[in-house]
This record gives sequence, C-alpha cells and structure tokens, in this order.
Amino acid sequence: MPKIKKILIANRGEIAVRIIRACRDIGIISVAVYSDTDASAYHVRMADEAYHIGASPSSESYLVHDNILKAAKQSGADAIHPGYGFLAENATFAQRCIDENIIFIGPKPETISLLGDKLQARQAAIKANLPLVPGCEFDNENMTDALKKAGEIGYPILIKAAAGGGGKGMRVVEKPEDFEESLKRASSEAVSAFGDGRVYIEKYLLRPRHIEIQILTDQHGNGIHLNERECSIQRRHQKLIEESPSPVMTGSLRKGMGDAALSIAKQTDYVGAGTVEFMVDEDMSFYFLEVNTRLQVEHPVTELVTGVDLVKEQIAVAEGAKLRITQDDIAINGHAIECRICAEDPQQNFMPCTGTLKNYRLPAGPGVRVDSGVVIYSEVPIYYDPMIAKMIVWGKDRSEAIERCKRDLEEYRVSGLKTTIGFCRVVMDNKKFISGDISTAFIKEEYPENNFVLLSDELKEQAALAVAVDTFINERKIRLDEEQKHTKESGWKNYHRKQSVTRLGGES
Amino acid sequence: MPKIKKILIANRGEIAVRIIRACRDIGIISVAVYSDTDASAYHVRMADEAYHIGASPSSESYLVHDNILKAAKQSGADAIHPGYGFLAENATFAQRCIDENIIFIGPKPETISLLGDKLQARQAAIKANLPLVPGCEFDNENMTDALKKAGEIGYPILIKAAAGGGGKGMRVVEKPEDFEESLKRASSEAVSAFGDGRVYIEKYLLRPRHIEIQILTDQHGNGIHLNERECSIQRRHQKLIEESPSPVMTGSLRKGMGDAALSIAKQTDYVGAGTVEFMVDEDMSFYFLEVNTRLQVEHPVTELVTGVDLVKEQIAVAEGAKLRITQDDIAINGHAIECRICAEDPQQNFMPCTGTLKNYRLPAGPGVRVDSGVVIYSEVPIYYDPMIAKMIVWGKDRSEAIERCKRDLEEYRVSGLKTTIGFCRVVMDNKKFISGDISTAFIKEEYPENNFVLLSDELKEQAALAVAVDTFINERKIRLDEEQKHTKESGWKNYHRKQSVTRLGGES
Amino acid sequence: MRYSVKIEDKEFDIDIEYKSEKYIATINGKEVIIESHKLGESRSIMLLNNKSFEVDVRSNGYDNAKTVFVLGQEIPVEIENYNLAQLKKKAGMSSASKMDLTLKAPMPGLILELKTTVGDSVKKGDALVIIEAMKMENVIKASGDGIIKSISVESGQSVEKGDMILEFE
Amino acid sequence: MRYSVKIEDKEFDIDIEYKSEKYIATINGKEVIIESHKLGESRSIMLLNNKSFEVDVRSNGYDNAKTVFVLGQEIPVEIENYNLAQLKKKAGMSSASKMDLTLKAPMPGLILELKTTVGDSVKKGDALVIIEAMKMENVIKASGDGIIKSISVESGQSVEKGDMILEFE
Repeated sequence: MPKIKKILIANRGEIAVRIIRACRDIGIISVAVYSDTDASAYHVRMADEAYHIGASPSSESYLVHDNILKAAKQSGADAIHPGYGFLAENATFAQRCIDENIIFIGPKPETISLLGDKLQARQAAIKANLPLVPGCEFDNENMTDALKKAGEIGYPILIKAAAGGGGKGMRVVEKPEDFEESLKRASSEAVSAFGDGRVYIEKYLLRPRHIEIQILTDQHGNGIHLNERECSIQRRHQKLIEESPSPVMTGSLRKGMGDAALSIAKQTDYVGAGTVEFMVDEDMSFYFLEVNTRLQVEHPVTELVTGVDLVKEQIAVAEGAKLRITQDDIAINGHAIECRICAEDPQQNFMPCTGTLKNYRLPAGPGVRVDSGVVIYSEVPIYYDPMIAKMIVWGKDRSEAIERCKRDLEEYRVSGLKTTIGFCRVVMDNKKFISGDISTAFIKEEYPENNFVLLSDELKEQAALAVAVDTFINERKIRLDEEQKHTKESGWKNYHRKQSVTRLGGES
Repeated sequence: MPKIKKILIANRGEIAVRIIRACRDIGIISVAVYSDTDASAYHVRMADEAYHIGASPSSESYLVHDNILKAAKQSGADAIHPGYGFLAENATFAQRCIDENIIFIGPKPETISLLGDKLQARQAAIKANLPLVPGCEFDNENMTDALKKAGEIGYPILIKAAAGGGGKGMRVVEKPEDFEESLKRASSEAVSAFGDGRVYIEKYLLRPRHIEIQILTDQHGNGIHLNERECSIQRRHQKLIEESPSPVMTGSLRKGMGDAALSIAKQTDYVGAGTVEFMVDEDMSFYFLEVNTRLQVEHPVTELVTGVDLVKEQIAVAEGAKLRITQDDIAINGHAIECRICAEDPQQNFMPCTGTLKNYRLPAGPGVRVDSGVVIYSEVPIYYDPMIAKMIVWGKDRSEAIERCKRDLEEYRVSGLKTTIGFCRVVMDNKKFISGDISTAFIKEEYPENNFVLLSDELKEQAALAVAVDTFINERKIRLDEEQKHTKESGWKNYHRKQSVTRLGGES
Repeated sequence: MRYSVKIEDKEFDIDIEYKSEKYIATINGKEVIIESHKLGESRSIMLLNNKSFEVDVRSNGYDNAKTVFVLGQEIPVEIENYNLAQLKKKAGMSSASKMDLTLKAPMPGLILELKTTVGDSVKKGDALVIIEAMKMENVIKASGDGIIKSISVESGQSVEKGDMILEFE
Repeated sequence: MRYSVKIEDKEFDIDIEYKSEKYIATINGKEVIIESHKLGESRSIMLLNNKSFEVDVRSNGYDNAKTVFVLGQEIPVEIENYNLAQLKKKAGMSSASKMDLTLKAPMPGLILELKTTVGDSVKKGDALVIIEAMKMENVIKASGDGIIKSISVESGQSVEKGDMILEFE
C-alpha cells in the first residue's frame, strides 16, 4: 500500500489550516495554494510549501483545475485534498486527478456525480430503502398530472430543482392556485442558475430538524457511521450552530438513521468520509435529504465526541487502508457545539464585512477548540466565503457545553470587523435553544426582523464610560503636552531675549 | 447549602486565569488581585473585578494575608481560591479565612498542617498502611544509632528535611564514610531554610518514576480517585512534562495506588482536590512520597482524559455538595500530555528570562488546550515563577498525543523571550521518551551537560537565508529611498536655478 | 470635563475629573471610580468601580464617532463635549441620527437585482437592492420610509464600497 | 549583495539579487528562489524554493547582531557584508566569538553565593556564582577556562541585568 507523502490542499482559510494540521500530525508534507490576495494568508504560513495559482477571484485561482494540477505537479504532491466548497464536489476535477495519477481525497467521480444530481440521489435512496419526504417527479409539460400529484402529497409543498443547491430554484407553494405559476418560476430560475430546468416536488415540512449522519467507508466495502450532528440552527439555509449528539436523539433512532446512511453509501459505492443529511419531523420520522460527498464544515463536533480525527481517517482511506476503527469503537463522549464565526454584521441583516483584524485573540482553556483561518492583522478579502473561523466547544454534557460556549464567545476578541459572535451568544441564552426545542425555523421564528438585543443597557453604560474616560485621557494628554510646549517656548523666548540683550550690550 | 456567589482568586498568571474560567462557566463572579507590576496583567483583564493588594514582590502582595482578606471583604467575596504556590498550602491563612467567615477552597487547616510536615505525613501514611521507601527517623545526636540504621537501609541513602521542599536540606549519601558530614550539612541547611533542623533518612532510588494519584473528596466522607499522572520528566526536581495515563500503568497497579491514595485521604480527614505522590521503582513497587494539599499545575491532563472539570468540583465540594461523580464514572478516554512553557533559556542552563512578548500566538486546532497566563505584549516580570503557560494535548492514544505535541510546539509563536518550547520539542523526539522508558533521572541521563540540539543544520541555513533576505530588502529600501530623495533634491535644485534665472532676467 | 455620549438609542451625560491617579466619573448622577492602564496602541484595561474591562477604543476618522470593542462586542459610539451638544440641540442641529437620504454600497460587490424604481414609495424594512458579495446575496433594506428620488446603478453592475446606489427624497 | 552569516558554529556565504519580484539567493553555491511578504512590523512570510516560513527578524540594537524567530525557535544571528567580513578576518579581527573576559548579570536578581575568589583558575563549566531570580537559584557557569581577575559583587547583593559580576584575565 503506497503511503501518501505530500498532499496539496486545494483550498484556503480554516479548512486548509485544518488539513495542514492533520498532515503535520502524520508526517505528510503539506502544500498550500494561494491567489494574489492570499499571498500572506494564514494557510500559506502554516503549510510546509506554497504555490501561487492565480488572481484573487476564485474563478481565476481556486476553481481553475489546470492551475491546481500544475502546482501539484511542480510540488510533487501525490494527493490532493479539496476541503469543502470550491472543487470538493466536482466530479470532473476528481476524474482529472485520477487521469493525472494523483490521488483525489474523496469519493469516486461517479459517486460524486450521481449524488450531486438530486433526482439521481433520490432514486438511489429509494433503491436503498431510505425514507423520503413524500414527493415525486413529474412531466413539467403535463400540468394536470402535476397538479394531481401535488394534491395527493398535500399542501404546503416544496418545488425543488434537480440540479439544485443554495435555495436556488426552490419555491414553497401554500395552495393549489399558486402551483402553476410557482412551478414555472422555479423551473426558469433553475435553468438560469444550473442550465437544467428539471424540478420535482416534495411535501414541505413546517418545523423539521436538520440532522445528519457522518459516515466513513473504505475501498474494501467496510463502513461505519460516527453518530449524528444536529444542524437545525440555520439562517437562510446556512448552518450557524451545530452540535453532536442531537438533544432529541434516542438509541433506536440513531441506529435507524445510521443504518440508512450506510445503506445509501453501499448503494452508491461510497468511499471516504461523507455526510448523509436527513430532515426529522416533529413526530421523529426521518427523511433522506441529500448526501454531501466531502468533509463538512461542522466535522469537528463529531471529532470532539468520538475522538476520531476525520481528516487523518480520510487520508488513510485514500491510501487504500482498511478502516482502523469499527462501529463498536464509536462511543459518544460528552457533547460538542460549534459556532461559526463569520465576518457578517448581525445588525445589518448579517451582511458580509471585509477588513483587517486589528485585534484577534482566540478563547482558550478547558474544552474549547478553534479552527481559525485568520490571525491578528489578517485581511478578510471580499472574494471568498465570510466564515473566518469555527469555535467548537466540548462539555461533559450539553449544559456544560452551552456554559463553556457562553464563556468562550465572550472571551473571543475581534476588532476591526463585525462578526456573528454576539448573535451566537444571544442564541446560547435562548430558552428554547437551551431546552433543545429547535428546528430549521428557529431563527426565523425566534428573531423575526432580527429583533435580538446584542447590547444590554448595562454594557452600553460601561462602553459609554470607557469611551468618555479614553477621550478624557487623550484630551488631557494633549493639554499637558501643549502646556509643556508653551513652557519650553517661553523658555526659548527668554533665551532669545537674553541673546539679543547680550548682543545689544556687546557688538551692536 | 449556600451557593458560592463570588470567589476571590489569591493568585496570578495561568492558574488565576484557569480558575476565572471555571467561575465564568458556573456563573460565579470572579475577583482578581494584583500587585503593582500586575496592574494590566492577563488575569486582571480576565476577571470580573480586580483589587490592588500591594507592591510587586510577592512578600508585599500575594503573600500578605491581611491585604488579600481586605480585598475579599471589599469585594464581598464569599470564598477564596488559592490556586497553587503562594498561600495554597498555608494552614494559617486557611484558618484566617475560616475565622473571617470566608470559605477557603481547599482542605481543612489541620489537614494542610499535618501533611505539610513530612514526618507527620510519614506517620499518617504508616497508619494508613501505605508502602514507604525503607527509611526511618532517628536521634540526630546519636550518630552510632543513625549510622546503624543507615547501614540497615543500605546505601545510597537520601537525607531529607522534615519541613522540607524544593530540594533544600536534601543530600544523597553514597557510602557510610560520608554519612556524618552529610547529615550535619543537611540539618544545618534545614535550619537556615525552614528554622527546623529535623531530618530523616530514606533509601535512595536510582531511577524511580514519579507517579501521582489525583483524589477528590467531599465533606461527607466520600472520595474517589481520578487515575494517575506520570510526572517523571523533571529538571532539578521541577516537573517539565506530565502525562495521564502513565505509559507503564496496569489496572491492578492503578487500583493499588488509588486505594492507597484514598486511604491516606481518609486517615487525614482530607476534603477537596488533592494529589498523593508516589515513587515507582523499576520493579513496579510503589512508595508514598507526599500529599499536595491543593490543585496541581498538571491537573489539566487528568481533566482531558476523565472529562471532569476539577476546579468546578473543588468549588462544589467547598459549597458542601456531595460528590457528583462516583468511581465508576471515571474512565480513561485517550491520553493527555502537558508541556510547561517557562520563560527560561535551555541553552543557558534553563536560566529564567524576563521581557515583553513581542509576538505570542497559541497553537490551536484538534486536541490542544493552552492555559496561558500571558497574551501578546504581556511583560514577564522577575518577581514570580517563570512558568508563563501550559500546553496540554489530547490524543486517542499516547502516540497521537505525542504527534500533536510536536505539531503544537512548532505552532506556538513566541518572540521576545526564550522558553522551554524548543526543549520540550527535543524530548518529544527522544526514543526513550517515545517508548515510555522514563524516570526522574531521564533529563540528567539523556542530556548531561544540556547536550541537546535545538537547531538543526537545515534550520540554521533557512534562518540564515531569512535574515540575509530581510537585510537585503531593508538595505535596498534605504537605497531606493535615497535615490528618490536625490532625484527630488535635484528637482528642487533645478527649480531654484530656474527661479534665480527668472529673477536674474527679471527684477535684477 | 463633561461629555454627551450616545450609543444606539441611549444617551449618557458623563462628567469626568482626575484625582490621585484615578478618574472620577459621574454618569447620570451616579459616581464611578475608574482606573485605566494602557495596553499599547488603542487598547486599555479599565476598572470601573473595580469591575474589569478590556476595551479597545478606536477613532473612526470623524471627530465624534468612535468604536469601542468590549466583551467581544463592537459598539459604535458618538461622543461630544456636553456644552457643545446642548448648544447644537437648541439650534436644532441635534446629532441624533435622522434617516439617511442616500444609500451607498456597504461593501464591494455585484448589483444582482434592483427591487425599486424611481418614484416608488418604500416603507422601513422594504428590500431596495440585492448585492452579491462574498458568495452571498445580501438584501439591503430601507432604514425608514421615503420615496425613491434617483437610482445610480443597474443590475449586473459592479460597485465599490461607498458608491452611491440610490437617493430618497 | 553578498553577506557572511553566522549562526552558532555555522558560517554561511550568501549572495542575493533581486529579479522580477523575487529574490535569488546563492548559499554556499546552491541557488534558492525566495518570495517575501511583510506581515507588518518585523514579521514576514518567506517562501524559500516554495518552502513556507513565518519569520520574525529583529535587530538587537547592534549593527550585525539580529535575532530571528522561526518555527517557534529564537535564533541569534550575526550578519555582515561579506567583503567587510573577509577584510576583518585577514586583519585578525574575526568576529568569531572568543571567550568573553567579563561576566555580567544575565538577569536582575540576588547574588546568593560566590563560588570562586580572585586568583582562582576556573575551567569551562565550573560554577562561578549563584543568582536567585524568579523564585529559582540559577548557577552561572564559566563559558571557558580562565583565571578570576576581579569580583565586583558580594553575596546578598541585588544586581540589575548587565551589572558587572567578575572579570577574567
């Protein structure tokens, strides 16, 4: 079995740093790539080697297959880790790696391609006997048939694009009268976003939980799951806070979901680390959503409760090793919560921010891990994702994890940029969150119109005092300096006068 | 049961910060105290409140009972946590707290006092049936009897001061001829150091391991142990690297040592967190050494493998709560290693250093926890202990913990001060350390004359290149700036010439 | 020295004097004793009646607008000499924020969609424009009621931070 | 530009030129292509033949002595113009370190014990003096062989960093 000696990480930010750390642990040389704006970025500093791959926009650097493969050749890397985003779920790129005799750390191109198409993934799930949200495909042209099918499912229904992602080509339909118009708009949106107008319909769940199963499989047909992650705290389909285990999970539900996840993995010939996403309804029924064929942003919560380093296992699987852990090795030790730290302004509808980190100090001490893509003085450029770091906290139970989250969110020091830290702190105080009563509608329901309080009146008073004292000290210093200058100047005046007098009495 | 609402931390540096974090987790208000030099120290910044307690030397601040109790009264603290060092094992201070109606977070004054006297502690250990290193007390005046007893134990023997600590009043005697002289010198040293000349003798173990048991007991007679810590990597009786579990521990030995530790706790009416230290001989016999009646520096390795927050448990016990965990709750999850980061110069015989931290960036990512007493731009003053931080690393087994230690020691960024980071890195590469073949003689035997290599030839070459390029860039910048200035100046000259010409042709 | 300090909806009247190495502040009638130690550059540790805060006060380039970072929060603050603020108030020049009559690009990005046209009357919270930046679509909403007077951009156009997007009347 | 660089026992002859935004170094005959980006103040990221290093080069106040922090290690470096260094060598003014003839206090502290008296001949590694600082006793040892010429302190005395302790001859 050939050992991987050098890995090129086709990514940037915190996930590049995360992968570099795993490489360092096992003595693999890490190669970073960077765009113009990232020349002094943290992932470049952390890596053993670094290669320039183009201009700042990702379409001219991190997404350019040729440039990345060229850097891989130059550096002599024998494997590429794509991280998440960028090329992570790009079957064409995965195939190019194979063609160029470089190991792509991820599933086979065919698997990526199949699971990337929602309709094909749905078919695979049906074959693997996974429960699906009631729904179906239909002929876009036959509106009578479509309306009938929608009626059978029952409103509200959700129209989704087959090639979809990121909420594009998605429409909620409340009543039959709106169906035809919504269908047309969803389909045309899907054409313009993905060049593929195929859509399908599903029952719209009102308050589902998003719960996903981490799987790990090898090239020899072995597979395990590493429990679930609950990712219900989302804003506009973007996860913000994730945890493991789920506060509502039971042993039998976990077994059911774990078996289902491994069954679709088997069905799709899945190799490596992956995530099978489910929706869980209020009655605790679960439904297959999709498979993410890569490492997830939120993988650390699983690492903290299972003790497994997922990136190291990905690498071992890519080398062709048999799984080193069995299902029996996977326990649940305590509870972990992740908060995504994004350069966004919660008070301006979470608008992304750019800027320089004038101060940046991570929380530390018992139970906190930070995977950060930036350090003090880093620039946060406009070209990429606004997530600058993840704070992951471990506690012996959920309540200790929440306590420590609060402490560490307050300990996090960022100047120069607005972030989601304050909003995560607000959620940690939310009674529904604390009791585990959450769903993907949580933020929308709890904070309609973003009506949360980031600054208490007490904090405002303290801040006002701090600024007043600071201003007073500065003004006082200027006054004292000026007084001193005056004293000096009048000293000089006296000196000049003396000189003049001397002259008067002397030469003149 | 009265809940503690506010805790004054009678300490500074990393342990003060550690305790503040525990307070914050459970909603207790933390009060820092500070000497002149510590006015802007990290523990002051971290605490909820802070009180000045005197001049910089600890004898005028952190050791002054009155000043600390005054701050406690002023702040309305209902408990004092002493940390380690300073007043942590001072029975008089513990008693004063009780007299002033303030909870002292630690054992009873009588227990502290008894276990602080080595001869009394030895007697307690005998009563509790603990194995002791062969040794005995004797009449200092009756040399014949003493010599006979020494002969019975067998050379080499160790003479120790009853009131001892820190290696003072301690002498190794190789042969009977040296006995009388050594005894006299040890005794007189003990008189001058502790005002107490009592000494006793013990068999000197050549290559013992230092293994200690963490205990936790409540006010209701319940007690558990939280496994062992191996602390054999020491320099001049100062621990440098600690780990849990011990690489040589077996289930039955752990049970034996754990039972012994709980038995002396029972014997001495011990309440709270404490550490029972043992020496373990090459044949795996263990011998009682002493009891430390406080939180130890190295407590985090126990926290990482057991998941128990020891400081929170100390506080609960001090409140009068029954232990919330049973012996059965204590598992061993993975392996933890601690490296002490001290402001010392390994190449100058580990001489302490002072200075300003011009750069200070903690390692982060999977498995590392840093308990630091400093941040960037902190001053390390000469008045206190040179330990500025502890890096504690968790791995699923010892080998993963060592791998991560290496990575994190390299990731630690400190400028402006020499530290033990590089030397810890050297130990992590030592084959004997990796195989677990260690004893308290490890550093002396492996690195006599401090003959370790901190800088590889490759690193020297890279450093030389870096400095040369940096110098080149600076010199080039100066040259370019000057050229530009010249160009400008000659520009001005031309301008003046023109002016003159104009004048010449005009007015003149 | 007496200051008028404004944070979001709160106004504070703060009087400060310096006495034996401490600052005595009177805030809305209450006395607070303050110790302050510089941590270099713009950061300080302050003890407000012995309560510890690490604060980072930064000037925003304007005289009165500052930003303070405290407890992990970024807080925009307006501070003015108290007497000056009173004078301005009397003259109707209150620095209290009125609705801004222009909308400028809050970040560099791409105008994805304009949600209004000239002459539309919009209500607070109505979507005005969608800007794509950092891989996300950002809906810019009206901060008050008004009528659109002019629009300076069109969909598909790139904007720099601070570029004029539209004006209200 | 050609430099002579010394780190501990190692001497390097490094020639550097600047070409199309990169630095080409020749070190002991081997070519290395270097990219450098400032990280502010004294820190830079350097790529040496694409190998990444975060370095912090600080001047020690002397012309030739610098300190570089790389990979968590503090490394003292002597750097000189190559030609100047050659000239000095020829003139016997080699900057190669000879045994220092004075011992100065390496830290502020308390002189606990003097281990030698004037006229003693000491060998490399012999204990000279014990200084207490930061709660620890620090044994200062001779860095070479020599005879004690004079002693400027006595036990119990406090010293500041850099104070003369003794001289050799």
